Amino acid sequence: MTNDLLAALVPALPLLGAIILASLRRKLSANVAGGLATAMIAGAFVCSILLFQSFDAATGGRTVKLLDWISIGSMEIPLALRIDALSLTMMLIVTGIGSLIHLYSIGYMHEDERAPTFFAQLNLFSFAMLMLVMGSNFLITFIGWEGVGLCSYLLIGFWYKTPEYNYAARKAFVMNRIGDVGMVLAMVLLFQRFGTLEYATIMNVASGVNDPLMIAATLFLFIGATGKSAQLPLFTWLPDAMAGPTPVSALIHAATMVTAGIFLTVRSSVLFELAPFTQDIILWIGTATALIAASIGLLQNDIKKVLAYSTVSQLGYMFVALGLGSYSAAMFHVTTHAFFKALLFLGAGSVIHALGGEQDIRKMGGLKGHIKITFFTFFIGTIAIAGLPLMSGFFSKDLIMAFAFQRSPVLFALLLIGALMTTFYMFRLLFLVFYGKYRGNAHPHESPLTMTIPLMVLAVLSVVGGLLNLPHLFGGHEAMKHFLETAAEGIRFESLELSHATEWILMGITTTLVCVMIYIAYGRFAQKATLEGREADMPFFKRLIAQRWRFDELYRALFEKPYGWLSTNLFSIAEQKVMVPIMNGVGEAANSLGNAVRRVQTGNASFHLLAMLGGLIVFLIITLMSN
Amino acid sequence: MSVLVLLSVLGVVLLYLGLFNNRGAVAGVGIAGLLGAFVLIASDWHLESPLFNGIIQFDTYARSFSLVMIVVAVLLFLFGIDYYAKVKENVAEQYALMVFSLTGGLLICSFTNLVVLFLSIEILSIPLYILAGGKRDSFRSGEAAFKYFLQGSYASAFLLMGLALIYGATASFDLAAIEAFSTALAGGQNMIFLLGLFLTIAGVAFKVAAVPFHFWSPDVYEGAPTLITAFMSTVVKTAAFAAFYRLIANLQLPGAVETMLVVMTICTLFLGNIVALRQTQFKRLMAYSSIAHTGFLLLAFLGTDARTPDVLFYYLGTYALATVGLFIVLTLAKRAALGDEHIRIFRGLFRSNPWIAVAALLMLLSLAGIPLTAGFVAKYRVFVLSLTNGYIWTTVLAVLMAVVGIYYYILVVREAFTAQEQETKPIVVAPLNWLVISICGVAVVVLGVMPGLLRM
Amino acid sequence: MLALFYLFAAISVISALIVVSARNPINSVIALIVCFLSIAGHYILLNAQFLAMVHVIVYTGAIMVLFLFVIMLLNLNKATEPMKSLGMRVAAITGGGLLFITLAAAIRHGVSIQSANPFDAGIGLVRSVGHVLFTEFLLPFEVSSVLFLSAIVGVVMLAKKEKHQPNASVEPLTEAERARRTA
Amino acid sequence: MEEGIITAIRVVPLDHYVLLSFLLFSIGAAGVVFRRNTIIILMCLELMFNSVNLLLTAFSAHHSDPRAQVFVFFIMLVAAAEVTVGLSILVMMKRNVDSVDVNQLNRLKG
Amino acid sequence: MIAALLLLIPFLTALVLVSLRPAQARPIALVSSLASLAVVLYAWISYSGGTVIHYNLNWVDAWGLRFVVGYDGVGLLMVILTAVVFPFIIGAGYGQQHDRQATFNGLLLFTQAFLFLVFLAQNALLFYIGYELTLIPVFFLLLFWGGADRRAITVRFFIYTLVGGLSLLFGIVYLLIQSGGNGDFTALTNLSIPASTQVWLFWALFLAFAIKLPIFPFHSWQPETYYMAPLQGTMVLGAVMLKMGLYGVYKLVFPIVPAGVEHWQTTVIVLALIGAVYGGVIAFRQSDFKRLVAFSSMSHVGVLCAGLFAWNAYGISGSFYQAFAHAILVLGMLYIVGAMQERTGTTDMSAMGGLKGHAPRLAALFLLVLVNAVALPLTQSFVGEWLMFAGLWQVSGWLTFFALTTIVIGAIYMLYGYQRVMLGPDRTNVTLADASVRDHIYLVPLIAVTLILGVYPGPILELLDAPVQQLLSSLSVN
Repeated sequence: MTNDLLAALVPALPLLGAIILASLRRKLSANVAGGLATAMIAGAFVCSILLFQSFDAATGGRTVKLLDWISIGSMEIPLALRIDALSLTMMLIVTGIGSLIHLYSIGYMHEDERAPTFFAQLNLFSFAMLMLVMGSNFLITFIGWEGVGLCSYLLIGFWYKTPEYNYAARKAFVMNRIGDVGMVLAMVLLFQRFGTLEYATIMNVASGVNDPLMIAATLFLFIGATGKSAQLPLFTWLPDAMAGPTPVSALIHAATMVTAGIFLTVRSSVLFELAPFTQDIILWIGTATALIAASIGLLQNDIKKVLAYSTVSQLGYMFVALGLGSYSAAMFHVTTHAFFKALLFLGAGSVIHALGGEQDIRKMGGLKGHIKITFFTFFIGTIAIAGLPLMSGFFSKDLIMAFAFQRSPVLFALLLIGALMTTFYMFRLLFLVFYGKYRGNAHPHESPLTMTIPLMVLAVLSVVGGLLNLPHLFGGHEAMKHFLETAAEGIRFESLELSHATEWILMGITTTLVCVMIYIAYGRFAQKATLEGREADMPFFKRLIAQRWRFDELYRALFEKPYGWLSTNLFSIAEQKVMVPIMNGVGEAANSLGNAVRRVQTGNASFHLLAMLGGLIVFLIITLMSN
Repeated sequence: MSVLVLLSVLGVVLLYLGLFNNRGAVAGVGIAGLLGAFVLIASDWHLESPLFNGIIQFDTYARSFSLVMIVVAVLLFLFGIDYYAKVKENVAEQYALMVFSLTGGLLICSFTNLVVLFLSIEILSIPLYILAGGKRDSFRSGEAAFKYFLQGSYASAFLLMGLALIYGATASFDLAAIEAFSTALAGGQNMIFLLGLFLTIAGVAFKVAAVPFHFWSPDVYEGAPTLITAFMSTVVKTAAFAAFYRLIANLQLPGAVETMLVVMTICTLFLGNIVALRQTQFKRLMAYSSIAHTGFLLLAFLGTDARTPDVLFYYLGTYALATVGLFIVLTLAKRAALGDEHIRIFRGLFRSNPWIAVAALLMLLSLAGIPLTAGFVAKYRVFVLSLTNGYIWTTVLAVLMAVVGIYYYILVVREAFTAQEQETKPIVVAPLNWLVISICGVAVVVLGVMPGLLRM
Repeated sequence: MLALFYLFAAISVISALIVVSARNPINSVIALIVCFLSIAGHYILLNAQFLAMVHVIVYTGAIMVLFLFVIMLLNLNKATEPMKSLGMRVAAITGGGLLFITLAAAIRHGVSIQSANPFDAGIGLVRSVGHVLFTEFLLPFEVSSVLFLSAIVGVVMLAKKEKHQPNASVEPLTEAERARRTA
Repeated sequence: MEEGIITAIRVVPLDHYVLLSFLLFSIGAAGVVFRRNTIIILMCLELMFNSVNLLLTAFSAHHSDPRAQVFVFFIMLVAAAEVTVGLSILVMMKRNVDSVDVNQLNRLKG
Repeated sequence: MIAALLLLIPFLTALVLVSLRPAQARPIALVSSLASLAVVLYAWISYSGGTVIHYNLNWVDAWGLRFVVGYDGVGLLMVILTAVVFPFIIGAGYGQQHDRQATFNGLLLFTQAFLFLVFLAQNALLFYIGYELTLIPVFFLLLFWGGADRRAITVRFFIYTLVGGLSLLFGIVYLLIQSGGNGDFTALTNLSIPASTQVWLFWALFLAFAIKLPIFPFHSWQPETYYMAPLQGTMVLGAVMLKMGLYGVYKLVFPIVPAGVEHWQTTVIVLALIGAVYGGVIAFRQSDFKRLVAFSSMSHVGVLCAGLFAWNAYGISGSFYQAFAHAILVLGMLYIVGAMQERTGTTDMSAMGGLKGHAPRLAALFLLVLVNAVALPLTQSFVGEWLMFAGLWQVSGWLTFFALTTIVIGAIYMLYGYQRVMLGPDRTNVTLADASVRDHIYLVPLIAVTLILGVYPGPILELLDAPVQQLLSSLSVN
């Protein structure tokens, strides 16, 4: 019972915080609001830890039913939470990293007059995200799914006075919605097939099913996932989403929300296992996303944009893992990525804070002396994501690559290229920001403690995160994998069957090449920054990459402009020139008919008599004819 | 038949009163006489047997229609007090002629002999030819009178030819004998009889203004003095329909004649409604609307059904009430607008005379057939009849035309309920007129809510 | 006897055509009188002597005189009438012709009507007609007085000389008329 | 004489009267439309009435039924009444527009 | 007693208002509507399932017109909807400048009375009478207080609606003849009409509702009318009038011409969805706030109708649930339109923008209304939409897909609209009052209803479940 209460408290606390903050947003100061919000999410974190401690993995998980929600006829969809290994993992990530980012935001946002609103929305986001991960059925997950979408919209457009930000916010929401179409389709399909949406029931029933419908269902789910997790072709919103305050980017667009797609896939892993076709699709889309996003990251000049493309790319890796059926590897990468990417974003935020809002890395440089903590933690984040040995990213990424190798060396090679590009652009970023000479004209200053403490905590986590799922190779026993397996009865997570030697060799190759990349980057950017010239001067291919493969332009030409055109013309032509005239036309036709018939009434008495006579004769003739 | 005597005498008395030029007394005596007639009819309620060697039969059917006509005539006479207030001459004559015409109306709905049919049609009509020209100095009035007379006589000639042929075929003027003949004939052919029926129906159809024998109606309605127009579209129409139905009710109509009736119905429905769309002169609009209503009434004729007389009775009664009220409103508005008859004269009526406007609204809605007014019930019952008799497509057309009908009525409503640009003085409404309008307005709603009140 | 019928028939048809076609109303009147007289002849042939008599008195004696009277009163005895448009005239003739053709076509197989009563030579006599008139048709006979009364009232009302000057232009013109005037 | 008339009724077929009557009726009906002079129009109407009278009389003789003749009698009454009314309307018209041309009556239309 | 109260309270109050024209018309009307609401809530509490018949009187028996009033679950829901909506509609008048308040509120209450009649009627003719009567007061609302070009648009609206109305009458008359003059729904339901007849009879009956809703090719009257109508008139039209269409389909079409429904089901769904997409796409670029709401309503209604014609338990219940949500949504959206109009003097969005800085509370309230519009989970709309999609899926996956595109389209135009009204650079040259106490009193309950019923839809779903199951089971028996 207490555990049920705890489980309910986890989403309830941030919700409560959101409500309180929203209603008192006028009266609270930024710091108080921040403190309250942080306390709420931290409370949720504590509850999660308590739940985690009392959780017995052997029981597999349980459902906490809060109340009946949609219950009509044979449809029973309760408002219920599910506590199992998977949701606990995600809860810990969301509340844990969430708490840190809330804390960080106190410092970051303290000058903004709408800070209380910001914290309310952040808390609301936490609530939605927790619903997403804790839902005991698809529909509850969907509550969170849409909820995080809304909060993402609000937070991206937090500075609402800039039209571009509003555009970015709308773009994010709409693209997510496109994914949601898939998600809803999947849900109605599954409901129709299984008569329920409870994860537990579906997973139990589904494991034996062999049904082509599952391919459709999983494809639809994956469409939902591409929207939320910014995969091809729906990834362009994520870089734009950097319009929001940096903590938002860290929490929503790096650590938590964007991993919802991965979470959903892992949640429905049983279904995906039934649909190898879908898995292949996921695999290749993941690979393509990872490479394309990484390539774009090479030439970006906005500190947050680089990180954003990096996020997209890393999400691609996670999907590759999902496509390979190694769900634990994906979750592991989700976790480590949450650590280091949150760290990087917060670090970037700290840099931006230090420079008074400057985001262009061409105007930075040489900051390592000014903001030491930031530099140090950022450095750790960078090597973590680059996958230098023993960092958290090293373990998680190599696990995925090993699985890839197991499938096909080509795939491994592709992923390796992606990893190298990651290394390159991250170190390019690091060097351009912190090394060399300062190219801007602000006065950099270190951030306050509320901001640096989260940085430090995350840095530690980025280093030791690998321990969570330490592979056998390093004497671990893949704790996370075994833990997660309890959440999905019926299937076994795919395990790595490569020999240790192969693993060592792969690691060696990777590490070596990464180091080479770091060297190249160092050479080009650390000593004397060779900045790219104007885009116009670049060779074609490079320019294409610098212009983000022109995806935005493509979508604008393909969808946005035609849609606007359609909207304008449906109204001005279809509606106003066709539909309304048809309606009026009927009336006018009747009127002109009336006008025509009216002519018969000439007013000439003789004619009237003649007409009467004529009418009579016509009647007579008809009669005679018919006789 | 004391009623006929009473009415004839009443007419003469009115003529005498006219000599003394006492207008108030004329109307008063007229109304008193009509009420007397009402009482006489009501007291003779159980008189069903044929009278005068079986050439008329004052049965329930005839009595019901007679009562409606008398009631409407009373309302019109009440209206007449104000209407004729400023007229210098011939007032008594006009009252008397209306009474004479009414006498014809009473006869016509009780005929059982074709001679009586013809005579009473003429008695009904001839006073109207004169009354239509009642405004002697008005060109339009004269034109209306002449056109009415000319076309009426023409139609009479056809009617006569028809009656003669029917007689030729059946050797009798007696309706019962003719009905027996038609039943015996059933299916067989008799061209003389067929032609006779044909021409007779054409002649009667002229009276009810069915297309293509409707040409007189818009012109006469427009040209005639408003009171007379009201009289024509209510009393005369009621009488003509009563006669029409009495004529064909028990006849075994040959297929060709039925076809003729259907075609006539369709044409009437169509033309009346469609042309009314383009009318902006209110009286003319009412004329076409009257043609349109003829179409709906004819629809009830198609096929024989025991309910038809009752439906006709209800329809005509409620139609008459609404029409009388509207013509009074028209007269008042027209007076305020210095003789204009365009529907825009109603503009601002709601602002200046809210109750009159609401009453007019109720009557217009009734004519349009909006629920809870009598007009709806009437139309509804007609549709039930025609669908019961299997005339689905004709009914579909009627339904469509009902929509068209609503359109032109609602245009008038719109005028009445749109505020005028500049403030207008309220239209002067004499108490009696107010009373009649109120009676009509309330009656169409009461009869719509409790349709059981008006039945044969 | 048949010859007599054809004679009367010819006279009536020809005079009827003259009525319709004569330019001068007086000629029409005269032709109509001839026509009526021939019809009276038919009545005699049909053994309806009373009717023939009444016919001559009423129509030729009263109605036609009234026509003549009005023609003289209104000074219409000149052939001033403009002809109608050609279309209208053609239409009128066609209409009349078609009416006749259809009516005649309807009885092209002859009228086969059984005589309702055994032949009685006396039906056209005043006695038998009067008997029917005052028994069976008493009501119409009485009621026709109402008809006459209204006709009388009407004539007095309409044809009486005005006490004051007519003022026909009080009525406002309709819009169509106004348009025509201005055009 | 009486004999002759009786033979006439026997000899002249009913068809002939019917056709003659139709012919006169049609001429009248056409004439009403044909002419513009109202007074002649009135005469044509009379012609139509008379054709009906003729028909009725023929039927009366055929059926040996005096009632039709009574009807003819009534028709004459009505015709007389109508003519007087018609002529007085005509007089009024002449006074108003100084013409007896039907085409002058064209204000009311549409 | 309940039925009598429901019919009489608004009707008599309206009569008093119209004839006596008291100065305090609005408070009186408000009290009257609240009294109706209280009665309805009592009815709801005391409702225990089944069809409750309150009166069963002969009116004109011979013609099948009988005064049978009562409700089943669905009817009760519609009654509740009407009762809930009207206090808001009347309340929205505060702040609107109208002359002749008494007449205005009287007409509103007349509408309410007639709407109650429609939803309570258990006799086809009685239903029809109510159905047509509702038009009359609305006609005058539009004619007296409408915007530009109101004379033409009002008449067009009136006639267009009546085309459907008379077609409905035709259908009802036809049915009555089949049933031997018994117009009660119970009797009509038991008719067995040949399938070939049902195929055309379906349109005779459905045309009225198709126009009232309106679905795609019959919608042309709607945008202009919504735009032109006075705010409260649009509320009446959008929040309750069109629900008569849904209810009519449920009551008159589904049980009586099932074979016809089967025959036309796909056609209707496709038309409805075309309308949904069409309206939604057009709404995107509308520069006028009120037109945007009009087209958005058209889009929502398209989905509603499609859900209804899914013709299964989820579809029908979802549609009715969504009907409720839509009513609340329309009220909210239109109130905000009114609030903006009151502040900026126009409904043109190009004159707005950047207002959030001046009116953050109003912006927040708008946003809360908006989440219902885009059917975010835990709002009322989501429950309805989910059920409808679940129902539609049983008919066809493709149709479900098209229906789902509206959630994207909806997001596009709603957020763009929100942006154009509220967001963007501050308008420095205008001063704007933030949401007043009145705005809060109005909008907060609406939002609360939305959220409460979004989280806890049970009570309403309970109402819908039994009658819908009964309808479907009776169909499967036949």
